Amino acid sequence: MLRRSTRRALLIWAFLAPSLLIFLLYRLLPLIWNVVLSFQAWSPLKPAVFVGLDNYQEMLFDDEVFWQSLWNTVGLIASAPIGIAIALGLALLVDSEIRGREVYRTIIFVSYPLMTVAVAIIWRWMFDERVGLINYVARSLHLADAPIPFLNSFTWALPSVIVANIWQMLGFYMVIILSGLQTIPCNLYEAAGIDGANAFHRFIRITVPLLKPSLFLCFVIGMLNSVTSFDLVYVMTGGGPGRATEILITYIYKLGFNQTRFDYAAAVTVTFFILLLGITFLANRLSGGNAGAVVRD
Amino acid sequence: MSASPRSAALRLLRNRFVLVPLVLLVLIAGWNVFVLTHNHGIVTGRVVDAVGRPVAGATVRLWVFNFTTFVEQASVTTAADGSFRFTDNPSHNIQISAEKPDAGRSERIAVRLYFAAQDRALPQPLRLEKGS
Amino acid sequence: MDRRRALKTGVAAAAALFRPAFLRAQSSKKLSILTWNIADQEALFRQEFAEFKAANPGVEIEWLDKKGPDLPAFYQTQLVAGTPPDIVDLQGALWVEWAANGALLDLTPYLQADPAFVKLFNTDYMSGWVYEKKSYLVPFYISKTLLFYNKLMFKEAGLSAPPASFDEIIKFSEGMARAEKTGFITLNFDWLYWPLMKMNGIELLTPDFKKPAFNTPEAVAVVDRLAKATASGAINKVAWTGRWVEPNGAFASGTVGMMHAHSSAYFFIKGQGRWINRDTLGATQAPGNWSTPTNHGFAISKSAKNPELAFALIKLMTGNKWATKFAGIRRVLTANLAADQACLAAVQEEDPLAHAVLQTQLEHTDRMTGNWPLANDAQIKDAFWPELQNALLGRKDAKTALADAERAITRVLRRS
Amino acid sequence: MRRRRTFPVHLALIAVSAVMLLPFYWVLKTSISGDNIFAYPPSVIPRDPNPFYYVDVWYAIPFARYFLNSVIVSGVTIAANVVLNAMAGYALTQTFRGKSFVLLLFLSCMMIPFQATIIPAYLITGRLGLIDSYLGLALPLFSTIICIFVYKASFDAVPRSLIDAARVDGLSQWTIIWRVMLPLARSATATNVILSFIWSWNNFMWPLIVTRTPEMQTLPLGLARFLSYQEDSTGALYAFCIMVLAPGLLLFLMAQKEFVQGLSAGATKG
Repeated sequence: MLRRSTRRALLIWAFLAPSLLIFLLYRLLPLIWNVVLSFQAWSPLKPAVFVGLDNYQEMLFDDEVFWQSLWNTVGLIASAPIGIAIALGLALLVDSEIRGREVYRTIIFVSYPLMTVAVAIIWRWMFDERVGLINYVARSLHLADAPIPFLNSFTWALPSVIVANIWQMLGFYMVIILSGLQTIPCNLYEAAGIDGANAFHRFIRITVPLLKPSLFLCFVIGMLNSVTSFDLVYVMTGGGPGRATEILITYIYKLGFNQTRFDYAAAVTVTFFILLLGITFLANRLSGGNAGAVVRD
Repeated sequence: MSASPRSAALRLLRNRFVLVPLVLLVLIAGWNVFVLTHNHGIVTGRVVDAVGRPVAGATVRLWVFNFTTFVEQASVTTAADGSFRFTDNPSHNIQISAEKPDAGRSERIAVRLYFAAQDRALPQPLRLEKGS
Repeated sequence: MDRRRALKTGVAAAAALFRPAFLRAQSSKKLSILTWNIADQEALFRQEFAEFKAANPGVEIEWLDKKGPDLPAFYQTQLVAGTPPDIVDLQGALWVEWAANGALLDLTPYLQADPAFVKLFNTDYMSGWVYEKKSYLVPFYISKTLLFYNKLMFKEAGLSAPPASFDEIIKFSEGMARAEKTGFITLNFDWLYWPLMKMNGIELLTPDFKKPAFNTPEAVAVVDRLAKATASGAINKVAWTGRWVEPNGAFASGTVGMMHAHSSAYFFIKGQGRWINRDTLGATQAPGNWSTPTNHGFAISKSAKNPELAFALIKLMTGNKWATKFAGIRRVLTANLAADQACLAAVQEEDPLAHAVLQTQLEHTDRMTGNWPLANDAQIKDAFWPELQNALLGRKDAKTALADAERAITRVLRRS
Repeated sequence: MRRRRTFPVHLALIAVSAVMLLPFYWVLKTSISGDNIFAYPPSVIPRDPNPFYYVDVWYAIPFARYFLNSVIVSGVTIAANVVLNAMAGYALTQTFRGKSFVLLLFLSCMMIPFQATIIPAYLITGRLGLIDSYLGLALPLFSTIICIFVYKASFDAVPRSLIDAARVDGLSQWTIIWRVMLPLARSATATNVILSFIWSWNNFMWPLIVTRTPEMQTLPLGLARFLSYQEDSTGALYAFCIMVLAPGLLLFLMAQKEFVQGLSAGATKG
């Protein structure tokens, strides 16, 4: 009996081993490398010297750019719920028994499989000041009399990037929420209908609570996707104008490869990682403790 | 489960994940066959003067696109009937110009081909203009 | 033929899965050379390599090419892994930091040993590559800024000659700006806009490179005027936001009076702007004859196994024969005197405009600016430009912006 | 009672669909007509459409080679993902000591941004001697967390009774997995295939660093290289976009039904 259980345990770990190995190699070790490096002064050309918390000190007290990109990143994260809300609405629509909903689903999802670099190229051009489609429409509808330099203005640049990001993620959110909706037993609605609760109440009392897991998953994936959307920002604005669209990931990249400050970049990376963890577990709390969709034993 | 292995195999083959790539492969193969039989790099045409008479002994130049600019690739002289023939065009994006000391020069006409070295006969003759 | 290629690659793939290509090609006398976004010259390079191999039997050459923004990332990763290419084509001021940190080989002894070779090149361009009295690069091809101007728009505005001073740049711009049209645009990466400052006597740093020197009332006034002119539409906003396509595209569209850009921009705008010919486009020096170079040069990694061989290859590639060929095909100047003579001569009759543009590259080579040998150039740029941008686009007033920039740069200088 | 209200719903959905599709149309239009994007106002219908920009792209870079590289890398990645994720997913359906730890580990692994780990990742790949090889290109994406959970979910959905029955019949773990579990997890497999394909096909940063010779470059790098040359000839650039995006779209359209089902399982019963 005992042998059998140990054999089972062995099998389980044998199954986990390959994936764990990959993550060890390409996620954990690099993370550890960053952690170690963040306490050192090092560049590809200079030997490492232990400098304690210097990097963190500079980052926190002596670097406006870090804070700027931190806030931009937070803004990007905060924009995920907007996309999710829209997706929720769409999901509700395509969930109703209307003709051709499969078609709609496909159309709405079809932007997700696109290569981010290509998406960035496309949108950089949609937002173009002189020939961009958006300005063209806005001007021919007389919504704007003068063309708006979306990607070149301090106020519009970040929102523009966010729009492009939402455009790409929308379908993904929708599919996940959709599947969440489909698991809600209809009899719940019927019961509520008998109680005389109107559509809105039903939505608030039944749909939303039961959707929490899906919404959580949406948020986590959406957040990760937007804060690591390096290609998008890099191609669309390169972080400019000024630092208007600088996010942590682009800043980290610039620090490392443009300024050869991998040590400092490591400190920012570690902070970034902690920030993400924090937000995730916060979201997890909000979505009702058990990280619903993702971790459920 | 009960079906015979053969029909099972057939069913497997009949799903779209097999059919779509198959169709694509056939199309690509067909296209390549066509390309391989039509890429001798032969470009033919005629040179006429301002009033449309064929010009013999005019120099015709072949310009080939190279990343940013067109570079001269080859040049031939026209036959008695004003016709010329390039046999070594390697490119898909070329320009052709003709000139003759006393008869003037033609403008450089752009020729786009569907694949490199596609055989092509120019519909319009190159027209030499004086003093251009 | 595609089928055949596919087949070959299929086989190659099977092999590559197990053994990376560049490891397979391992041999005692192997040279690797990394070029900067110039894959279009593959044919030429192949010929050069062939000649080199013939002269040095048993040598293998691995040629890599990465596009601009990716090259530093690639090279540095290779540095960390200890496998940097032996020869690397570097642009702008990137080389200084790597030279200062000991990644690049000091070529001074090689050059002293071969004065004949040094004599081939324009001394001003040569001296642009000296850091702490050591030269690290050999010129590959060169390009510096000049002032393009749209003669049609000049006529419209009743202007006859190009601007001779900063004031005239502003005045002319205001004269030409109306509705969709703007008067002036400049490229802004790699300090390319710095002549605008220099012609007003503004210095970035003190001569010893120890302290910022740009935060002066004059500088504030200049930045302020630029900002005002930008706000009024005299200067095109894209001058401070675009990188390469946007400003060139704007000028090529014929709605911008003047463009301050390096000569490489010429072929771009020529290809885009149908209006451009020798009567409509003017090319001249910027006021004060100041210009900022963005040159390409070959450096040798310190880790190179056999530097002599590497230097020999550089000599071959930048020597008269191949430099001339290269200049002829690519329509660039190489700082190789003979090659540039030949190139200009060739261009003169078939493209006089290009000739005029290239001519500017060989004039006033002693008045180059924005090419300081700073070991932390990238960091200083990154500290300065966003602040200047803030001012020019009217997000901050010139005074505060420059003050902030000064603080940021002081921090960078203190750190290193 | 829903019937009555379908019209506005259609209206809304059509509007959204338009927003989603417009960029596609615009890119397609430019790729065949090459209306210079510096021209204003842009025309809504393409002027004299022609395929020449696609021809230019084909010859501007070794497209066939890059394409083949991308296909190989994606193929390897997909295969690895299906196998590894299925195994890990199955393991996570079992109860064992340290399970919550493993889950936590997986979760936090999601939080590590890749761009920040390039150098160490490169060094590791170097140690493995995989620089500039297909395996080295594919390895980092061999197993992806989300896909593991997708599998876990659809395995969880398999009724316990079925498995117990199989056990009673004396089937071994393996037979149970192969004969019972996997067939029931077809949609999860589809999801794995598509997602891992998308991710590896679109991967840009890693190939950029880990490939050394031009022969090993993948399509995204081709696109980047192309950007750096052909910035001016927009038509060709957008033709390239289309050529790069087409395979992903094709695969997705073929497998979308299973794909959506797979995500469904993944999202709800994690």
